[in-house]
Amino acid sequence: MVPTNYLIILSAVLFLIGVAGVLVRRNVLVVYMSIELMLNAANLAFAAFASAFGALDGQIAVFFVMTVAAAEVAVGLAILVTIFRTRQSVDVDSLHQLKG
Amino acid sequence: MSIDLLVLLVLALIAIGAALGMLFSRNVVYALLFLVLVMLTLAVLYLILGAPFLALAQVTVYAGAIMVLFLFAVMVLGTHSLDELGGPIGWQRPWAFFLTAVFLIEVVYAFAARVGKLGLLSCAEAGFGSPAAIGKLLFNQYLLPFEVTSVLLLAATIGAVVLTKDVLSE
Amino acid sequence: MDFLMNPLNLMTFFPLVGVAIILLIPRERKDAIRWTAVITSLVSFFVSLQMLMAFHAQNPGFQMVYDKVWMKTGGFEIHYALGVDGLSILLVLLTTLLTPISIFSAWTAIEDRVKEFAIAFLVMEVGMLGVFLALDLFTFFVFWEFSLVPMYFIIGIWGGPRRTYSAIKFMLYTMVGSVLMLVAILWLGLSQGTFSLPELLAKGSVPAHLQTWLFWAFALAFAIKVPMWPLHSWLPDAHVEAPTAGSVILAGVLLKMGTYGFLRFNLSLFPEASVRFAVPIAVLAIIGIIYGAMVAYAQKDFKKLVAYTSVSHLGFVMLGLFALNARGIAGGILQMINHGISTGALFLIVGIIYERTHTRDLSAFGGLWKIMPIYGAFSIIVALSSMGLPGMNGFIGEFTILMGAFESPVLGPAFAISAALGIVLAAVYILVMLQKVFLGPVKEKNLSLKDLNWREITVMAVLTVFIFWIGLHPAPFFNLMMPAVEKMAGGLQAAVLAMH
Amino acid sequence: MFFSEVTNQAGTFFYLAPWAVFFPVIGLLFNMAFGRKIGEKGVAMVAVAASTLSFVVAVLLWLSLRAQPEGTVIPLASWMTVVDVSWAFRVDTLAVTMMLVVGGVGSLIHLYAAGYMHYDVRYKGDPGRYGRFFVFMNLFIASMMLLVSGNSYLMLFVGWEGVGLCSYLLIGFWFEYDTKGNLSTENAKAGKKAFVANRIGDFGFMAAMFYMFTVFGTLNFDKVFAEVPAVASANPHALLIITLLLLLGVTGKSAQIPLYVWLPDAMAGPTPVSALIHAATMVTAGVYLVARSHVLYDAVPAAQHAVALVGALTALFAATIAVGQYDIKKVLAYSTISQLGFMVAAVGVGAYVAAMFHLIAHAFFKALLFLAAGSVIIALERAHHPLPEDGGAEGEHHGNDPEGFDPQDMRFMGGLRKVIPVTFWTYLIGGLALAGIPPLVAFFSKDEIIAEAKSADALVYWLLVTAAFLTAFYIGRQIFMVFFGEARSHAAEHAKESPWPMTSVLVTLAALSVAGGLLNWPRPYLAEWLGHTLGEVEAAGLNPVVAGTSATIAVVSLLLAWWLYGKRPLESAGQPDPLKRPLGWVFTGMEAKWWVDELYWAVVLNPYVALSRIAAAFDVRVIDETVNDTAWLTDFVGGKIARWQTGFVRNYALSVFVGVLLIFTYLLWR
Repeated sequence: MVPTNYLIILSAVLFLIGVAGVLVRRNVLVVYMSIELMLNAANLAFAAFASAFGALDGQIAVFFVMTVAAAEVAVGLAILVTIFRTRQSVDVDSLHQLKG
Repeated sequence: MSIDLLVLLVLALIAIGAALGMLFSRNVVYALLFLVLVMLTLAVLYLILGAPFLALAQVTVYAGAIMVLFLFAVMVLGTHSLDELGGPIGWQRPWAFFLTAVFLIEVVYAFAARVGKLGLLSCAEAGFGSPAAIGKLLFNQYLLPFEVTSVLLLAATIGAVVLTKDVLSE
Repeated sequence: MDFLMNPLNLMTFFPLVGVAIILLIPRERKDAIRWTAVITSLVSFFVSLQMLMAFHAQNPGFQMVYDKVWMKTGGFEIHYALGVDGLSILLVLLTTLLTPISIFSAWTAIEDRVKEFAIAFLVMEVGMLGVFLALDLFTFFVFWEFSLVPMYFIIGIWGGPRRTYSAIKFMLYTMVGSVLMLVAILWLGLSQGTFSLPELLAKGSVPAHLQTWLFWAFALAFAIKVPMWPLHSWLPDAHVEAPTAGSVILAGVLLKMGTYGFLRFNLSLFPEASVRFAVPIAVLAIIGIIYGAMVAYAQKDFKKLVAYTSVSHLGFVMLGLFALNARGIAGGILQMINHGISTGALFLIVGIIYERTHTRDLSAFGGLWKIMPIYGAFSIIVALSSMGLPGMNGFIGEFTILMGAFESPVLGPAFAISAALGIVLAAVYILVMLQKVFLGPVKEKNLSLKDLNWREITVMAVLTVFIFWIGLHPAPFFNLMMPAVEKMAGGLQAAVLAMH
Repeated sequence: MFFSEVTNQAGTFFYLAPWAVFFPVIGLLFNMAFGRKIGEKGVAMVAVAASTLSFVVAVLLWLSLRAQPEGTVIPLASWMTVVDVSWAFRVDTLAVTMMLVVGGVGSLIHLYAAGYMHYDVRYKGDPGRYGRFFVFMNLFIASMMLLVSGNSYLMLFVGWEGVGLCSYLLIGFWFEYDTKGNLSTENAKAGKKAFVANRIGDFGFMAAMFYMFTVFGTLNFDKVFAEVPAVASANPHALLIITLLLLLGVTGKSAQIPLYVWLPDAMAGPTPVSALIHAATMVTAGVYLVARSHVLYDAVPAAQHAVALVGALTALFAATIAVGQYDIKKVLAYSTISQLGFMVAAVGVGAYVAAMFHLIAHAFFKALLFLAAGSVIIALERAHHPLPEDGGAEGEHHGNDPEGFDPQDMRFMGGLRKVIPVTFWTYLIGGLALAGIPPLVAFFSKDEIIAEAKSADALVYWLLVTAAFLTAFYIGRQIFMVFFGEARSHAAEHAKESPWPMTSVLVTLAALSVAGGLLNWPRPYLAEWLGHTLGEVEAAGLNPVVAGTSATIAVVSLLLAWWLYGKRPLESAGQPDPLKRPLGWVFTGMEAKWWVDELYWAVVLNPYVALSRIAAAFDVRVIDETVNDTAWLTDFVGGKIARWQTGFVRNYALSVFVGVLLIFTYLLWR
């Protein structure tokens, strides 16, 4: 059998790769994908804990995360498409109005 | 080294490799494909972890539906490749990698050395994580969140349609 | 109905009725708006006269108290409480008198957004009256801040070229003080278990170490408002930029909120700290007197000159209050009224000539007495009252204050004598002002200036009546405040004796 | 006798005392309200009537006092309850003496001014200001009556400042001109100077009142005086301070060293003002104050000595300056200062009756001199540019007058005795009175002062004698320069005598100057009269040795003046003064008023102006700048911090990540 720690570490590694993606990539789609990757990494941890503790609630959580992720991706990509149409760029750095 | 561990390691390596591939590929489509690979690997892992329902959902929802959505988006936005090293905040890149690495080391250290054994994975009971078991839990204890989620999905659907109405009507 | 049966509530909130009516009047009908505002504030004035009738001068305590629980949280209650006593009644009357006068004086000066202007004034009257009447620390604070906002708009919208700068400066400067005061109010209220002023007074003195902190927290807020040297620099800017009516109210009433605060809170609640810090405060007051007079002398702008005289005059008020004896305090209160009347009138005088010539540069005038004899006569009366000529109001206040400071056990002759120098210097700047504006040869371009119209004469005549009334027969004014003042002075004297 | 009948029931007149103030107030209010409607004649009638009624009240009080010489106090209304002072009028012999002088001389001068101002407002081109003049004059009478009849120091102070105000308003009456009639702020500045100098004195007065109230617990005369013996033994130091502070007030109001500088400039006012306010009445208020406070001063010999010294020094100092002046009114102004010095010296040596005697005498002859001088000036003005009613065209100037003609400059006069005889004779009487020629009034009064000084203090005595010598000399110089010799300008040649309201007043005052000596000689009526209040009856006045000496001095001095100015009169306006050569720089000093004004400017005024400017700059550059800098600092720091807000989402994500990392690290290391 496998120690749960290993899966948690894997989850962390994937999550951090997702973080790195958000932090370093300029292409807005890739940023989005990185977010998905982070969600998946979290899911993996949930599933691992569910298995480790023999409780199904973790899996339920994963289920909800997936649903919400689906909704989020749908709306998020719609927003991206709209923004792209006005700005003609997929560069996140082209959006920097949010400053003091 | 048990066979399980070996499988896990292989899967883990594939997942990490694919994730890194996504991180570094300049082409969006490649990145997307790498992400699909990660998700499929995770689906396999779910199976190992005794969550067959999740594995299926992972394949259909993530690897299927969501990735298709991404593909549509790529179609609309095009596959521009940007100068990832430059940009107005190019200085952020090394810092981001460095900090991520630091965090990684801390996490690995934490879970490898500090937290202690969380126990072995066990899928002792038959039917653990089966659709029936999940369904029972979902429609009893988690009924309200479930319904709320459905409303959320409905709202997202409408939202997506409204937001892209101009695009579609062209 | 119970609420409105109390004259204090009725007087304080009646202006809001005017606001409601004005909101219904179309903005083009400017005269209707002006009349509504004047009449509403006059109603408040008459209600305040009714209050005066009902007031028992012999009673040193609070009268016509209206007290209802407002909020109840945790272990303490916040009340909505109003009441009047000898310390506040004159200031209330001053407020209800000056508000209609200043609205009246702005009749032709404000043509732009008359509706908003009238509303701002009426709302401000609510705030000012509330400040003088509040018997609960929280009620006080709410009204205190409440009166600030309309003034901000009055300066910021109807002001001169640098109005935005001045309005923001006024607002921020005052806020700095208010914030500290809020902290002090909370601290005081929580440590003593009540926010009610009568209860706090009945409870007796606050512990000494606490008094020091609270004293200075309150003092800072009030010192900014007074304004005491060196926290005065918002005043010239605010005055110069504010429209005439705004300046009148600012000098006439708003500054008194600061001195009243010292009287009502610092002296009443922290007598030991007041005794301990009377000397530093008095020193600042005297610096203010001399410094204000000197800086006023050097001004080239008519209105700025008048603004700096306020710094000087309010130094006298502060000196009187911190003489900590009955004469000093009584003189201080009377001088608040005097300053309201005289300096208010001086600002009207500046406004009248500004409206005609659109300049306030002293060198642009000269010999106006020849061209505008009625204006000149009123101006000279007001100016002389401001420099404390006997027979007029300023002298009564200043003399009583100096007398109080002279015999005060905490201050003494040195303070009174140095402050009396301020009277000499007052003569210097007032006479220079008179010379530059009213005497000397007439400038060519001023030859066609018109003398006062009936509205201006009315306003000036009302103020002049008070100038002479207080100057020749101040007894009624003193009688109103004396019992309360003596009670307070008794407490302070006890503190003085305990300290020495 | 009618008088005795009135006197027998005279007690009933005391209640009229407040009306001495009320009548002029009514007059001024009436003229303020209706002055434009009733015309010049109406205004003058109202004002003269008001002033005369006030005088009548004083006369009635005098009659009443003859029956009840101890006097009384008439309370009117409450006033400063906080210091226990109310409006109350004091009727005693001292007050009523002053009231008689003020009312009498005041009424005469009102009458004179009714004629004088008719011309003056026309020469100055603003006939509408006629009414204003009489409003101020009535206000002055009211204030002065208040001053002398007040029953407390505080009430006295009201009048004290009130007359100062009138002085200010009347000096600056022609505020748009200078004394020569050119557009300028000079007159206004002279008024300001007077008021400020008075204020400095008033500062002393106020401080004295504070001290007095603290020591005595009251400001009412009777109570203060009753306490003096007790205080004198318990706290002599306090008494000294109070009296010296009062002396500061005296130096301001009565134009003594060091505050005398305002009085010469005060001659910018119309001549009746100079006569009434700046010679006869207001400036004597200081003398009155000391006389009124005699109980205090008697208790403090040191203060008395200081008063006497100040007075004597002023008497001499001002007399030297008077010798070097050319302006007819300036000479009289310095003469006034000098004579006030005599009076102050007199009260200083305790010769209150002599001081009051000289005060009255001075009111007569100095008013006379000023009014006559005014008559001279008007006469020259009328000849210089005649009014239409004198047969001249509007604004016409005579080209025949020398360059820089000034109707007040004695160098442009000469020979006037022929063209304006009434003025000349009255002037001569006034001048001789001033010089102390027997039997004119000042001979008696001045001799009393000098005699008392001789017995009190040698230094004061010699100063006063020297001053008396100079007095006779400068008035002789003036008379010879103005009235003798030949006319040195066209105007002086064609001068016209003034109309009857003016000359009749001159004659009346001349008569008073001649007969005034009877007041205290041969019977010391005045001494007995004032003794009821001042509590002493001095030995009847005439010390033959002193009288002989001073009469001789006066005659010798006049002869010297004749030898210098009368024997060989000036021939043209430009000729230097004959004293200039023999005296050299001393005379230059006299001409330049010993540079005292310049000294004050350099030592006090310029530094104050500079200091004010520095304070104003300090206010803007330091105090306000500190506030603005605080605001700037907040803005600056905010700006710096705001740059962290780059607007880049990734950047914000990084900050979030850093935060997470820090928290995680903390948890790990805890």
